[in-house]
Amino acid sequence: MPVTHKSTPIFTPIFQGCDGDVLSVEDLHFHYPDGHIALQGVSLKLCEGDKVALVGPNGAGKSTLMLHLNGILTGEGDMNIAGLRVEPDNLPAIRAMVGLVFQNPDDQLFSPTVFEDVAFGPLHMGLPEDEVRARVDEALEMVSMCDYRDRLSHHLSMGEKKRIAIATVLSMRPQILVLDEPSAGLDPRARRGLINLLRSLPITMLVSSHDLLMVRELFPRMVIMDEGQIVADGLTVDLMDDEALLEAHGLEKP
Amino acid sequence: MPVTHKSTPIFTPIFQGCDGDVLSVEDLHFHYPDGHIALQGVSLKLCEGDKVALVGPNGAGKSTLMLHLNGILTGEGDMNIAGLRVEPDNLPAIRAMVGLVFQNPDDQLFSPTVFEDVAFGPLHMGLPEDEVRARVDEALEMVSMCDYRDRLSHHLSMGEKKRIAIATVLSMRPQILVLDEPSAGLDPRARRGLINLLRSLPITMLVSSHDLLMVRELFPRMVIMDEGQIVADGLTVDLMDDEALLEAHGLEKP
Amino acid sequence: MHADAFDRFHQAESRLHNLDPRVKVVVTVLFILSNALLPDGAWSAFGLCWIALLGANHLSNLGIDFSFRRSFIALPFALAAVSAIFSPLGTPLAEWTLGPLVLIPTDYGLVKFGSILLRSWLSVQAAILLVATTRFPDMIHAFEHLRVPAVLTTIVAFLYRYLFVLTDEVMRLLRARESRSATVAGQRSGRNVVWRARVTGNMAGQLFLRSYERSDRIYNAMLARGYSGQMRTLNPHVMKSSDWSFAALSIAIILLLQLTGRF
Amino acid sequence: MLYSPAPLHIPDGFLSLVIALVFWGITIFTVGIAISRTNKSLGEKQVPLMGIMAAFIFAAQMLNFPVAGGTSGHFLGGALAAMVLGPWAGILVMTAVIALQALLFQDGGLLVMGANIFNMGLLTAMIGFGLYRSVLGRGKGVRLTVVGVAAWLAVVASALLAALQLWLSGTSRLEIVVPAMLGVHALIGLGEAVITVAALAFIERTRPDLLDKKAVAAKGGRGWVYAGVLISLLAVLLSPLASADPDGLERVATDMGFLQSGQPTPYQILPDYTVPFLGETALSTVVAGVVGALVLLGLMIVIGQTLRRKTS
Ligand SMILES: Nc1ncnc2c1ncn2[C@@H]1O[C@H](COP(=O)(O)OP(=O)(O)OP(=O)(O)O)[C@@H](O)[C@H]1O
Ligand SMILES: Nc1ncnc2c1ncn2[C@@H]1O[C@H](COP(=O)(O)OP(=O)(O)OP(=O)(O)O)[C@@H](O)[C@H]1O
Ligand SMILES: [Mg+2]
Ligand SMILES: [Mg+2]
Repeated sequence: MPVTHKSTPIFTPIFQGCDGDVLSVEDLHFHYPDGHIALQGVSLKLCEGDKVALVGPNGAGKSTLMLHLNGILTGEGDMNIAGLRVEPDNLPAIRAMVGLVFQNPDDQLFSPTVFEDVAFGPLHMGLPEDEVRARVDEALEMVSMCDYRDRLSHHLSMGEKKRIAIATVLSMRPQILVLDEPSAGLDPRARRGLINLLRSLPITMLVSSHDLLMVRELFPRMVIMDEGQIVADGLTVDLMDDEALLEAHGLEKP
Repeated sequence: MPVTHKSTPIFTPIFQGCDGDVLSVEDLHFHYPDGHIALQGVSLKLCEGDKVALVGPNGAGKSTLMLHLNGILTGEGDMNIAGLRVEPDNLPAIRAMVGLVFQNPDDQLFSPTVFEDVAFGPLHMGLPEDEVRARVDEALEMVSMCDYRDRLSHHLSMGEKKRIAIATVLSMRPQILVLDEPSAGLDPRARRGLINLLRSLPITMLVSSHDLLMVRELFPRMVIMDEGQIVADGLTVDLMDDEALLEAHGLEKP
Repeated sequence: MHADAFDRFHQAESRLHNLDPRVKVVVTVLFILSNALLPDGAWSAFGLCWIALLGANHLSNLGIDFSFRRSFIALPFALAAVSAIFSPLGTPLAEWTLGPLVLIPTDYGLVKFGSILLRSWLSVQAAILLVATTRFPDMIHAFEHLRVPAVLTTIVAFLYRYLFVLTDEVMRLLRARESRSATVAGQRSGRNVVWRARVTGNMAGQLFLRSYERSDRIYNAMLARGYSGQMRTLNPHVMKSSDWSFAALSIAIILLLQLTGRF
Repeated sequence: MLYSPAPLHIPDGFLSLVIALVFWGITIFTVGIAISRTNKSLGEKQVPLMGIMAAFIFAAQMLNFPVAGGTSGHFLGGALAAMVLGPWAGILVMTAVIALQALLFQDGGLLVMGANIFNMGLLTAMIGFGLYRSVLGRGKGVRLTVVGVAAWLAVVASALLAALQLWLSGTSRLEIVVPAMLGVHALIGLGEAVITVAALAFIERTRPDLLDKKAVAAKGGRGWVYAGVLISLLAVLLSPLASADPDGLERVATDMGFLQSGQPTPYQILPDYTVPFLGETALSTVVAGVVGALVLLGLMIVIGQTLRRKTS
């Protein structure tokens, strides 16, 4: 049964099965330097193995929330990742646990070759070379792109770039994968491949998307954001049926 | 009844209602300077008032074909726009007739203000100042963005940018509107607005898209491209039913 | 980054906002030139300059201390002028020994230093006011009217437009790098400086290629709308009589300032 | 905000009028040539290409990398722009960037913009492209080393020239400003060097067509090599002279008439109560400035001629 909020900033999570052992955000507020209020009291809990979709209209604050999850932005409120408070001292450790993949894979891939890009995280963590190589191979294996190890990222297709972008964070062995609109700009074939990939990854996941068809197919739980607040959090099947709710937040039943 | 081709480069148009009085492309071949063959024998006819969707997987050659329609790229083959052959002497006239809107509105909107951008086309057609101003107002009216005349382009949202991008070619009073993936990157609300806009424009249209839901809703006729060839051309309702065909070309029934 | 962070224009309804941008540009440049022409130690003239600026601030409806509050941008550069205090000319005022250096501040040097700072501070304020009351595209039009080669003004117009697009890209690149800059317990992280600089170089190369390819697409978009090598623009500005009188008044004031400074 | 370039942008008020005007003169002249040259070589495509490239340089200046103790290295980009776009386009691109920085951010003054463009656009183009052009077709190791050295030198030479301008304007004491500017920029230059090398290597790997020997040679003739090497040598010779023996440089400048020491108003062109441009000291300073400008103009014309012969 979905819980919907109109404007009460305090949110009662409905998934009480766990107490947010992987991620818990408590009453998070944030405004951008120019004064724009992007988050006003967001609370969210994720449990081990959860696969959660984050949906909402443009400007709802989805990307802003995601940037908080590994401390790139810091608002007011309480955040814990796998028991670690998100605060400056813990950031390097937290960044190893939260794998953040940006919407545009071009932002994620800044090295000339695929190998160098996937190796960036492990290298920066100071791992020894053998370990780095092993991690790169493992990550590329997971996204089925082993053959692309020495290719130039610049020349890959959009779908390939997305996969590599995911590999660049998998190589850090994150606890949680946070993906910002992974299916944007993909053609149906590449999109299908991505869906299969996400299904196969055995990892906690928070994914923002405008692609409600993918959400319905892949994510049992769905969180709706609008105007910097979480307005609904529940089972995807339930929320998708509530056309009035979807309509009210700029969404359309697929 | 859709006609599908496997690898015969010669294509028999099924829409015999007209003989391509607005646009006709005959056996068009093109390869990029690096040798990559992008078009291999494309034939297409458009009639006055046609609204046609161009679909196909990434790399099929949709954008390449569109760039030919107003002579930015020039391959081998015969092309006529409203009776004018596409050749260097006719280019200025043809560019006034074919309004090409690129996928990324940031590429299309290159002037600092909305007014300057919408005025760019008419100005380069050499129209007098009053006429230019009248055209700008008319075009902005058509996309319902009159209030945005003096705004700075970089302050617009994605959906607003798309509308202005369409206005930049409407101000040239084109005979045909050619849009490359207009709905990419829009949230559902903005996408809905775009669909309504496209429906309201009384003009011949060729639109490439990965958004088959929009195609089904808006375009009676659909052309499928793959690997530089047109592999099917027919009524959208018919082609959408042919799951095997869609599947074979990286598409998915919506 | 949000585009607004770069926009220095402040929306308001005022005499100064409505003035023809040409007048604003010319008067600002003349004001800065006049500052440079004022002799060292012309304190009363500098004071009057500031009063003139306050008047302009008042006309802008942005608050009388608007340009003052924002005027400390050039301050760090003042360090470069500190050494002027120890000019070899003039009467020594003291003598400080600092290691191998013997520093002798002189009265001439102090006057020089003070004048440099004041000139710079006044000039910066004038520029701030210009930018705050003139939208950048209008400023570009002003330069077009003032016969700056069209190629240059168009390049600057493109630069202004894509500034926002590309700085956004850079911000996202930096964020992506930051979010993967992790450590694990017990490991020295971040490798060495050269590696980090090289990664940054890769980012620059990446950005270059994307920009280069974007310029191709923009060129295509221009071609599609009839561009044939000649940029055409409509110049929306017409000088009104109020613009002329403002210009005349300002030039008179600037001449007056010069006279005060010299006699 | 991230936008915080190295302190090379001189604000208004810090340069004397003569220096400011002399450098405006040289800059206008050179930019004029650059406009006609790029117009010919790039044709109608030059406007969008250079506009975007200017935006690229501006954005790339926001790229930073952690060095140590909370400080970070930055990128100026003049040398890289000249290497990949060619010297003339590089100059135009840097001109647009500097103009925008002055007009929008008050970063650098309007009256001194000529000097700023000269320091950060012209000088970096000469050194960057000149040295790069001299090793075209050599092995990768040699090439990239020279690219790094050129990028470092470009930054250091800009700083040196800015210091000299400040000194000639009477704003700073030579023995203080030169070591200070050189010290800071010798460090900044290291970051610049590594970034430029990496960026160039990146471009070479991904789009070799943009940087192959023919493409680069077409952008500027061998004249640039001479100019680049000459300026580099000058910078290398002048830096130690200026920092270790400032009195020596001062003497040279006095002998050449740049400075009139011992007189009460040595650095002003408009001494109190004299008619502009007729005072004795003013006249000599102006003459010195004009002579310097003529020498540089001559150099530029020679370069231009060489270029024209090469390309035709
Ligand atoms: N750097 C910034 N400075 C100021 N405001 C910003 C900035 N970035 C985003 N915003 C604003 O914050 C709000 C939330 O933006 P955010 O990007 O989080 O939305 P979103 O839900 O991810 O939207 P989308 O679906 O378009 O990606 C928006 O109103 C946006 O305009
Ligand atoms: N400038 C270029 N140089 C070389 N090859 C190119 C160039 N532009 C496109 N191609 C290639 O030509 C083919 C057709 O590209 P095109 O952009 O027309 O595809 P598309 O159907 O528009 O795909 P998408 O759905 O991704 O936009 C692709 O294989 C692409 O890699
Ligand atoms: Mg987002
Ligand atoms: Mg395309």
